[in-house]
Amino acid sequence: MGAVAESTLSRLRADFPILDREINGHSLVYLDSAASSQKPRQVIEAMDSFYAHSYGTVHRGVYELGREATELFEGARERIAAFVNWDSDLSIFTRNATEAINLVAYAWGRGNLGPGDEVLITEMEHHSNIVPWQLACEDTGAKLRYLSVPESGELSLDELDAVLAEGRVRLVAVGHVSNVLGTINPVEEIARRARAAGALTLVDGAQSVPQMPVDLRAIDADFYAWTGHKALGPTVGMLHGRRELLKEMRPFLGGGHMISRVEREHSTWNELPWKFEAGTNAIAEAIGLGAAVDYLAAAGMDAVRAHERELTAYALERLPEVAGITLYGPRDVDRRGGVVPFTIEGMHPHDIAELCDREAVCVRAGHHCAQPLMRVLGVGATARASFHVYNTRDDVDRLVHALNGAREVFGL
Amino acid sequence: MGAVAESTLSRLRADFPILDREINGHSLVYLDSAASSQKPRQVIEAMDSFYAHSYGTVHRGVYELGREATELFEGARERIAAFVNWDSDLSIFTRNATEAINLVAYAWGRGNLGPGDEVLITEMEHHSNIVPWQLACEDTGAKLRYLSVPESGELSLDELDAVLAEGRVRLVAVGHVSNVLGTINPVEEIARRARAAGALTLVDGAQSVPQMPVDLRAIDADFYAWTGHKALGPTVGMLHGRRELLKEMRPFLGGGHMISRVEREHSTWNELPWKFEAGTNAIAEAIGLGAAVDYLAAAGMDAVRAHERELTAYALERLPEVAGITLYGPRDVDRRGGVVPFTIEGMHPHDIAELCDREAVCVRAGHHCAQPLMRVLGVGATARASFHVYNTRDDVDRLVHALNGAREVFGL
Amino acid sequence: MDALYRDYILDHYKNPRNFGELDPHDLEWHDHNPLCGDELGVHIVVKDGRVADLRFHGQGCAISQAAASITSEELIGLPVEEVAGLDADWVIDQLGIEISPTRRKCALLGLKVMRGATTGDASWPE
Amino acid sequence: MDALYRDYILDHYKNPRNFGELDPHDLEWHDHNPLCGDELGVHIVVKDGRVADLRFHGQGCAISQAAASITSEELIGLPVEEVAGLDADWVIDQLGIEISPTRRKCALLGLKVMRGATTGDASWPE
Ligand SMILES: Cc1ncc(COP(=O)(O)O)c(C=O)c1O
Ligand SMILES: Cc1ncc(COP(=O)(O)O)c(C=O)c1O
Repeated sequence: MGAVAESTLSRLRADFPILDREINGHSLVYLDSAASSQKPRQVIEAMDSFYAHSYGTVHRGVYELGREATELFEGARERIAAFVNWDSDLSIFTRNATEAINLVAYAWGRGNLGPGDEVLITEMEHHSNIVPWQLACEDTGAKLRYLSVPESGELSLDELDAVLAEGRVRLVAVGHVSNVLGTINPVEEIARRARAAGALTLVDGAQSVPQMPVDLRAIDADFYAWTGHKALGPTVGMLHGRRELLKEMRPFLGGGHMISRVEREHSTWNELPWKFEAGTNAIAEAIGLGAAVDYLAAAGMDAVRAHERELTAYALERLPEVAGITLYGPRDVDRRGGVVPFTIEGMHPHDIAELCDREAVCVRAGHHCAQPLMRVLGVGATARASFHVYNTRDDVDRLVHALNGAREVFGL
Repeated sequence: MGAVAESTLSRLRADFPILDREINGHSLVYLDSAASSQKPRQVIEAMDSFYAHSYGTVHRGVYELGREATELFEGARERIAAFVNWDSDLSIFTRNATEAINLVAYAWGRGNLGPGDEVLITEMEHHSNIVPWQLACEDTGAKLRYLSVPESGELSLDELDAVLAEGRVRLVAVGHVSNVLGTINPVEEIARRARAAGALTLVDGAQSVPQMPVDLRAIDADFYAWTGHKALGPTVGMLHGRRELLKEMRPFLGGGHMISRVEREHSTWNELPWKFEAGTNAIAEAIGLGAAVDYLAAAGMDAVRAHERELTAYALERLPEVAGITLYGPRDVDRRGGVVPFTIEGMHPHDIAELCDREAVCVRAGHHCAQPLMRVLGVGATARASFHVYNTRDDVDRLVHALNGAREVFGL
Repeated sequence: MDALYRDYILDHYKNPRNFGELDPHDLEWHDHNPLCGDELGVHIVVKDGRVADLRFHGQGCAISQAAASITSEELIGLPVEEVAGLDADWVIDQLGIEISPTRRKCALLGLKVMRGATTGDASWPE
Repeated sequence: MDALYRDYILDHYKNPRNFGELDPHDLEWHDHNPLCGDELGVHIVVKDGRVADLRFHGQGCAISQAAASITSEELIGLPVEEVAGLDADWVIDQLGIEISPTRRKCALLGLKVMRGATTGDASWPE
């Protein structure tokens, strides 16, 4: 099955112009898609053609360019919403996933949290799903709590239940897929249990939407945030929310387009989703993300997931050949996404990444915006390889080769 | 001089691919640059080439793509900051001007305003410089006040002094150039008087930076916000601020990249400007804006301003030929930017814009995100023509022709 | 002849039927189109469960004013409860012109306020 | 031979000089590199206005550890007030390798904390 998945998707490599690059005499092996993915020419061209043929602002221009821009922009919103199975008028364009989470932390959090309330996150969250809640708790007097991450890299639903049973949790904010460990969290189950305990759920889908089928109706969380630049698109984020909540919530950013009527002292708000889109939108970027989800849908998200799973399995098989390596995250590739964090005894991740770069193998080194998780793992930093449709088993071979070469440089 | 300005810049038209478009058998006349400008191929290509050759995230990638991306991105920041004569580490990339103003309204406003304090804006502000202050005043108990806009379309510094003398104003938030009237406000003088009265000044430069030389050190305001998409660039905003203020202010959005250290309960912040840039930046767009300011600097902002002035003068000369027309804004073209609002007796602005579109002349109709100003002018809406480097006197002739044709359709 | 600005559309715009106010009235409603700022109010007098009289007032483009005028003519005499059943297609049918997505809300504002007055439903007709 | 990971760099990394803690000590400082999370602390004993002894501790990449080790050797014996005058170029000179912008902060972290301990200045060396 793995081999099938790879051969099916391997034709897609030709769509990514950057893969033609050579660095230090080697062809590019890009293994940092969990940070940001490369873009296929279909996405780049969708934006170009918008700029070259139809550019205009949306919703207000009575003229033809304005009409075309509006159709392209709102059409993209519809396809993006359909891609994750949610209503398009409940699907808000944001700056990135970070802003989407901050939107909820400000517009819902400031109005709904107070002393005695708790926000529950996990030790494997990305800073973008930690810091907004720290700030919101500071402002409201609510308390921030963490679900622990055990050795297995998998959350305990029993611990969740125990915390929920105390009755103070107002919101559970959890990543769908960890950007470090790759853990696929049971967000559907988490949302169900949270709701039963009277708490809302926000899911950070920054790592999930790019690499697996995501059905928001099935997950049934209250908020779901993700980011286009990891999903083959440009830098634009999405927030999907439940209608009643988005209706009740106060706006976040104030300005043009999000209003209905502006009086001197106060204003009334536009309909959803525009109530939460203040100022001129990233129109070209939304259109680019529309092209990206078209591209992913055509590839088939099941095939994308199979491809990621296959490459992860292959990496987990081959990387132990490197002496002194430690791998992190769940062992079961059915429970993890396409990311493999590792350390090598005697070599700091920074140096690993630097030496991989000599062979044009791009891996990340650092805390991956997850400092609390690094402390749980007992490391200052890790190296990390992550995959997308354009990666192949050969890329994993190149990584292993580069790592062995790095050990040699270090005289290990 | 006008003729010189036009002939100097007319060679630039060829740089804008969209101007090759025909609509309804007519070549495109784009007169809505105050809403958003078109993009020269240099800007589109800068983003394309980034995506096709160097795409990566910034600041963290040890590998070559990350290095190139960081250099391109931070290099763009430096050139953008230099373009308006400000320090690059005090120049923050935002989503758009609206978010830049909200950043100040949240990060400075929530921490510094309280009952008894006043925020002073003007009746000619764009909604993006009104609504954030309404929300901030609601949250803090401060009061929102307006400087009036008299018939002349020009603010009264005496009124400003009188309000400041009451001693309650903590912040004056004022547009540099009105997006409706075109009025160029004396922001340097306003900032000086505000400071003398112990108030800060925020200038909304969304309409000024695109069309005239702007020297932030000369203006010497505390905050200056603008937006790339009106300045031949893509959708990314800028906030420039004074060092002491940005240092003291709490962050606005929390998340990746804006932190120094994330503990479980609280975090410490990154250095400026990154403290205010949470999550993955609009990297390609920042690079695109860098290309846009290079383009504008090469054209010469004095020449751009002369060109806008010349076209505005020509429009103010020719438009009165249209029977029943009323023009708004200062009469003196030295005191107004390249935007001309108008109404025609017996024809609603919406219908004017629709009929202009038949001849591929793009003008805007509506309240232009300035409902309070519309009430002051005593109209529900206006039509508006606005210019940029790619416009010519011929475009103005085409507008006059379209307006006369529109009157005919309406049997006027 | 212009496909959008037909003679009868311009006639309704320039000489709107049932334009003005009604005092006293039984029902009233007021709304606006946030995109362009057009305003429309309506006063309705009800007799025997029917729209006995109706006046609208406000400002807007030719399409919104003509649509309100035409809609008003159709509404007078109608059983009040039937107003709830009128929808966007009905308005556009009555107008007899092609309405682009950009102008759709202009065309629907009249029915929106008249339906609001009779049903309390503040949503846009679909 | 590798241009960055020279033998003496790797030697300083694997066998850092003056690594550890000093108790008691007169001066101390602690800081980290926010980009990669590297941590570095320093203890200094002062005698007659000079750095009489110095130990650093923490974790980091080869560049940051080697730079701290090399810097520590240079500092011991120096008049305390002269530490303030050491700058980024000085560190990079001592290292004797080319430092890319990405690795610059790695190379400077050692001097940063040692300068911090002697001057209270928490900024990055320029
Ligand atoms: C005067 C003025 N201020 C602020 C803005 C808001 O800019 P943006 O929509 O890019 O946030 C605009 C344009 O829309 C404007 O004309
Ligand atoms: C799990 C997770 N959440 C949130 C984010 C933030 O996404 P963005 O930087 O686009 O806001 C990221 C990536 O940076 C991530 O991996």
